[in-house]
Amino acid sequence: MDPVVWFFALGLAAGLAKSDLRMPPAIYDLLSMVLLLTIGLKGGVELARAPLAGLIPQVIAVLAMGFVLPFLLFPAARLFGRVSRADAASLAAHYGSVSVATFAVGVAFLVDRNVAYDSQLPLFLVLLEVPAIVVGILLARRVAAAQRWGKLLHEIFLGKSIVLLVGGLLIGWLAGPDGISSLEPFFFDLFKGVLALFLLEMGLIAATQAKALRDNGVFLVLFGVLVPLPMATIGALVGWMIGLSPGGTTLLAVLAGSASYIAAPAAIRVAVPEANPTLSLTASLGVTFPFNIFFGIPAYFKIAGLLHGGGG
Amino acid sequence: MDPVVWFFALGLAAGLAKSDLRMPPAIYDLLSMVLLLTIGLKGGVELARAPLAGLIPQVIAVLAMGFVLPFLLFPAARLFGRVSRADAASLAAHYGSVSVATFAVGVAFLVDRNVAYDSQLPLFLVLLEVPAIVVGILLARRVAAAQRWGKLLHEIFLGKSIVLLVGGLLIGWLAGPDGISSLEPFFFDLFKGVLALFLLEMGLIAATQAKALRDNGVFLVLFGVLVPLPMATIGALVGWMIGLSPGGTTLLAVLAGSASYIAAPAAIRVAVPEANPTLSLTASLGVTFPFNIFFGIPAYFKIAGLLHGGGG
Amino acid sequence: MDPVVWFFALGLAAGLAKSDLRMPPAIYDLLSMVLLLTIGLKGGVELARAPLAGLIPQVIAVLAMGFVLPFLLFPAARLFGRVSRADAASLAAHYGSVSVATFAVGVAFLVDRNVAYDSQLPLFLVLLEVPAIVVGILLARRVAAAQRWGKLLHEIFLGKSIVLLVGGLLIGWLAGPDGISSLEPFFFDLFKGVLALFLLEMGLIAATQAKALRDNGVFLVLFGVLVPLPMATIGALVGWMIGLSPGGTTLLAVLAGSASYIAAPAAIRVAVPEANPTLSLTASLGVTFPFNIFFGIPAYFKIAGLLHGGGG
Amino acid sequence: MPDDSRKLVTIVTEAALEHEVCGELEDLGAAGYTVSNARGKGSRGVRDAGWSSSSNVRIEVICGDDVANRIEQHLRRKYYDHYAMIIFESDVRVFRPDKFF
Amino acid sequence: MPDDSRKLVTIVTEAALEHEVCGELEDLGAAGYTVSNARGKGSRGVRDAGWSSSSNVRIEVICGDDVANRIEQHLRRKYYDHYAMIIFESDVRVFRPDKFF
Amino acid sequence: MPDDSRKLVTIVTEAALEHEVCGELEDLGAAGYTVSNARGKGSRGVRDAGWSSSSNVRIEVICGDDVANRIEQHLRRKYYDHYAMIIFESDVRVFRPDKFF
Ligand SMILES: Nc1ncnc2c1ncn2[C@@H]1O[C@H](COP(=O)(O)O)[C@@H](O)[C@H]1O
Ligand SMILES: Nc1ncnc2c1ncn2[C@@H]1O[C@H](COP(=O)(O)O)[C@@H](O)[C@H]1O
Ligand SMILES: Nc1ncnc2c1ncn2[C@@H]1O[C@H](COP(=O)(O)O)[C@@H](O)[C@H]1O
Ligand code: NA
Ligand code: NA
Ligand code: NA
Repeated sequence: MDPVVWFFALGLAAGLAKSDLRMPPAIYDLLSMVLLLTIGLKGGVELARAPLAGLIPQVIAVLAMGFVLPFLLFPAARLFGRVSRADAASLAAHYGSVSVATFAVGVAFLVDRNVAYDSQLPLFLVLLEVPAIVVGILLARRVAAAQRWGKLLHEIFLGKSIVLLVGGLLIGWLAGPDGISSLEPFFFDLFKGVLALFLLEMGLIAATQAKALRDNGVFLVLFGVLVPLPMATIGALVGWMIGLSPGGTTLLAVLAGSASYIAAPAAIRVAVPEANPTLSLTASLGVTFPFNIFFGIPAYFKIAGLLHGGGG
Repeated sequence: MDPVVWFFALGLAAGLAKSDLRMPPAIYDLLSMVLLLTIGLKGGVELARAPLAGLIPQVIAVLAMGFVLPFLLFPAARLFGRVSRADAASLAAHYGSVSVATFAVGVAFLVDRNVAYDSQLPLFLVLLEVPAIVVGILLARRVAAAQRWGKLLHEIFLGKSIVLLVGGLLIGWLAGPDGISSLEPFFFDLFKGVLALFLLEMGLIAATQAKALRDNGVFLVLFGVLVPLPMATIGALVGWMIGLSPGGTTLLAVLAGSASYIAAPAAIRVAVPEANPTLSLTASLGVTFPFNIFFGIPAYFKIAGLLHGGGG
Repeated sequence: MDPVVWFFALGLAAGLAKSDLRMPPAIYDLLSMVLLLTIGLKGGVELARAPLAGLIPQVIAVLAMGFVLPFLLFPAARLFGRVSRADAASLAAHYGSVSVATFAVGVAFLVDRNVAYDSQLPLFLVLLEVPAIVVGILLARRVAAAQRWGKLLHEIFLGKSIVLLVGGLLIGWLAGPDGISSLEPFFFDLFKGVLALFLLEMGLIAATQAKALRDNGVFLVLFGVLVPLPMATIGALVGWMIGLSPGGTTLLAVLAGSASYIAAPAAIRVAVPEANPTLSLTASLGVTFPFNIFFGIPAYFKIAGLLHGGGG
Repeated sequence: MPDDSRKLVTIVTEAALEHEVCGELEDLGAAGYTVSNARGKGSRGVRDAGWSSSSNVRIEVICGDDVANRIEQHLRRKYYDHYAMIIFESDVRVFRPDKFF
Repeated sequence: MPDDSRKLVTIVTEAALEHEVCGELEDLGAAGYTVSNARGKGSRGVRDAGWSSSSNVRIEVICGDDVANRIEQHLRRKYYDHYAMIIFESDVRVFRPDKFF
Repeated sequence: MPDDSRKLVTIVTEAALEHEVCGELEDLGAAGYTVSNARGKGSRGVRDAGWSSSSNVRIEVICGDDVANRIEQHLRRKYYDHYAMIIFESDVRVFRPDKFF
């Protein structure tokens, strides 16, 4: 087990035991900014190193997956959990979108095992963040409130995470491997340490979801544990079909299997106010996130290995 | 002189000169979190490297020291300073407990001189934090208010510093030297820099104690300067008797000679409200802390050297 | 182009597009503290390495330049911009003083090109910060309000930036190259990364000046773009005359051509309240800062090269 | 002096709404507003500053009776059903009354 | 309309007491509370936010007269002697009165 | 009980003035004050906490009528023309009245 995930466990334990350990919001913001920039820069540098010919079809396939996934998730939540239309749409948006922290743990997992991954994965991370949110909003309100779409899309596309990811990608791509070398000590060498602190805070936050988990009972746990695997399998299949390496396939599976807990909650809160924000956040942060970093990622790595004809 | 202690001097000078230099509380929290985790991780990795057979008797000896020291400090404060029972108990709790920042400066001192220290020292740091606080509270109220002990012990044991130290120890121990290597750039390589910034803030805080120092006159200075040496000598003797190396003996002396300014003030404030919080904090932070980092640590290193038959 | 300046562009673009990206004030404080300490430490270490004989005449020349520049700037602003006496004095103070961030980008520029610079430059940075502010205040009020000078000078000299720069210089000088080595991973290796994040925030702040820029029209842009070059040329000439290396000459030109946006605004706000703070800040931060990091620094490097008989 | 008395309307709500609500306050005629970060507990549970999207802001507006009423009507209609929000109002005396409508 | 008037009780005290005091507020019948960070100066000297254990919090509770009285009695008895604390009370008008006891 | 009523004077102004204003409050007879960080918008435009020199502080003083008047006179005369500042006053009831002049 990668030691960074123990930091999540430490935060979770401290939170559940009602320790007074707390991370100031400013530090959370700093850590998440650095993580987003690091992922973007890393991807940009790689893109600069080996510019990609066949990128367009891959982009189309990934975007298509981003639009299709919520249509599978919505009826699942409706039938399976008997939640309201708004809540089902919210869950579809959260689970169709992606989690940057899970992606970062996935990257750390591959780096530890010296498994390379395709340079366009951070780009796919960006591409997958938005479509599910848009579909989720449509599912909730049937295109109503059209007057607010402009504002909403502005908020989603210019949200912090996309700006930093895309900005990092561009800067990494413009600067290239040489240009970026003086930034490496900060952004690349510290990556695991920054991720460790970030996961500590994620554990503390996840612990605050415990009460909601108790209240909303079995549904959330089941949804949060059962949904990732099929989603990730779809992601792995798409990755394999568009010709990603085993590492890249793993990461696309991680993206598909992960649930957003930053961009989606913020957008859905504004666009679908009647959805209960605790429901989706608890499932995403309190169940699926820990499930993925402890069990999901190794499993998706296995699946990718099987698809690529190895033993994982 | 290690350059990190000059950062303390810089902060102190800036504070006394009423500079507008200030460190945001969030940064103080970040720095102290990283220091605590680093000390814990370092200890855990070392424990994993050379698992210890004779740890149990050492633990017992250190715990015993932790319970005995406040019984020496309490009458000293009563007789010597003629302070109230509550204040004497508070001083006993502060000086019987330990200071993580002083320990960190001690570690930096040894590292600079290439002196190794036993891997269980961070564990002893944890062990010594609590007993004196408990004894101090007992000395103040004679077991009264028994109904609040549960809550109090919860607060002490699940306080931020113990959670992070123990968490770091466990993670370091679980991960071992190899697992931790990707965390080294963040937690180990930056250690001195983080400590430098932390000491800068400690200097700024110590400067705010100056007024209290002027008001409470000679007693605080004398207490803060005269108490550490005998305490540290006891610590060095215990370290020598339980078979620590010269480096480990030095650090146990540092622990015994240092005074808590985080865990003890918080706990005593709640449990012994009639104690004047300024008194103990000023002695601990405004007098003993600078005394130790400038003069104490080199002296304790000498004492450990003498005990181990060298010239220091 | 050095990738760090792209971070400024990213912040500017995000701010202008009204992204919700924001850096917490605590992080801004941390980054600027680290930058100031780094610049000071670097200079101090260099001073320790090669103690300077002829420093006194150089110091006098640089101080003289600091006192003279605002006397050139004040009439320029009066005639050229037809602004009030107070506003012209404020502009003279801002542009006569210096910008630490611009200096840091200049240092990064030279490091990238393996161009050495004289070790006393950080000292000159300190020396140039204050005189123009004092002259600016005098120009605004003709020595009135003499009773407040004591307080004012205290505020300027004990402002955060001077304390940290001078403190860093002293610590670096006391510790020397060997003593400082354990601080290098934090303060030196991370320098570019810290600068990148800082510039990201600078871009976000500069974007908030856009409205003021539109309102105050052409004057601010012209002033902010046209003033740096002649100022920097004077700086380069002084540097060349006092015998600085090409790198040092470049940095003295950068200092002369840069405009303060921390020390000067704070001091002028208190001492010359009738000056419009938006005017000077917008010119300094919204126009001159980006002009310098994108175009000014390379140009000043060329000028220094020409003076030193090379082709730049 | 009746003409220096105004209403102080205080709104405690989700941090995510700060931008939107402040824009609306201006549209409704407020001459200004003051915002600070807060945390708290209410009918919608604990809202703690640990994580910005789950914390609160505390918005204060000084204004005349009319604007106060308009603000309260608007916020109540638009946000009360689905968002954590409280509004309360008190009487204050201002200096330089011309600054506040 | 007398039924929409409530008391706003504001407590400024040591940050270390936040957790304890807020728990007690609920026990005493408050339907909610709002907390923000503060610094200040009073009879117990300067309390500055530079270091969390020496800074203040500012706690606001909106409640009826009874609860307000109970809160004030309790806090005064338990904390006034040994802790930095001030309490003050003012009259406010609330919207959605059913949310506040 | 008329003797437990005091004025609560609230000042919202530029963060750079905190130190100076708080010193003056004491000179003018205030027994204490409470400060918190704020941001906002007023006649002098947006003042946002993103950068400390452009953000606001919110200063509260509880005091008697006389001190309140003196504070308001002084601040108005010294700062109103050139600095972003608002002042407002309300009536509060305090506990332990001996703590406030
Ligand atoms: N009775 C109250 N007194 C003070 N603040 C309250 C009260 N009730 C709610 N709040 C604040 O208003 C926010 C939203 O309230 P609610 O919509 O009831 O969850 C809470 O998070 C608290 O910060
Ligand atoms: N007269 C006052 N006006 C406003 N705030 C005050 C006043 N007196 C005390 N405070 C606040 O209450 C805290 C505790 O007060 P004290 O118990 O008097 O030290 C202080 O740190 C201030 O933040
Ligand atoms: N009508 C208002 N209501 C609440 N706060 C205000 C109001 N007007 C101004 N302020 C606050 O006072 C600060 C200074 O106001 P001004 O001097 O008008 O720019 C602003 O930045 C706001 O934080
Ligand atoms: Na997903
Ligand atoms: Na001790
Ligand atoms: Na200049």
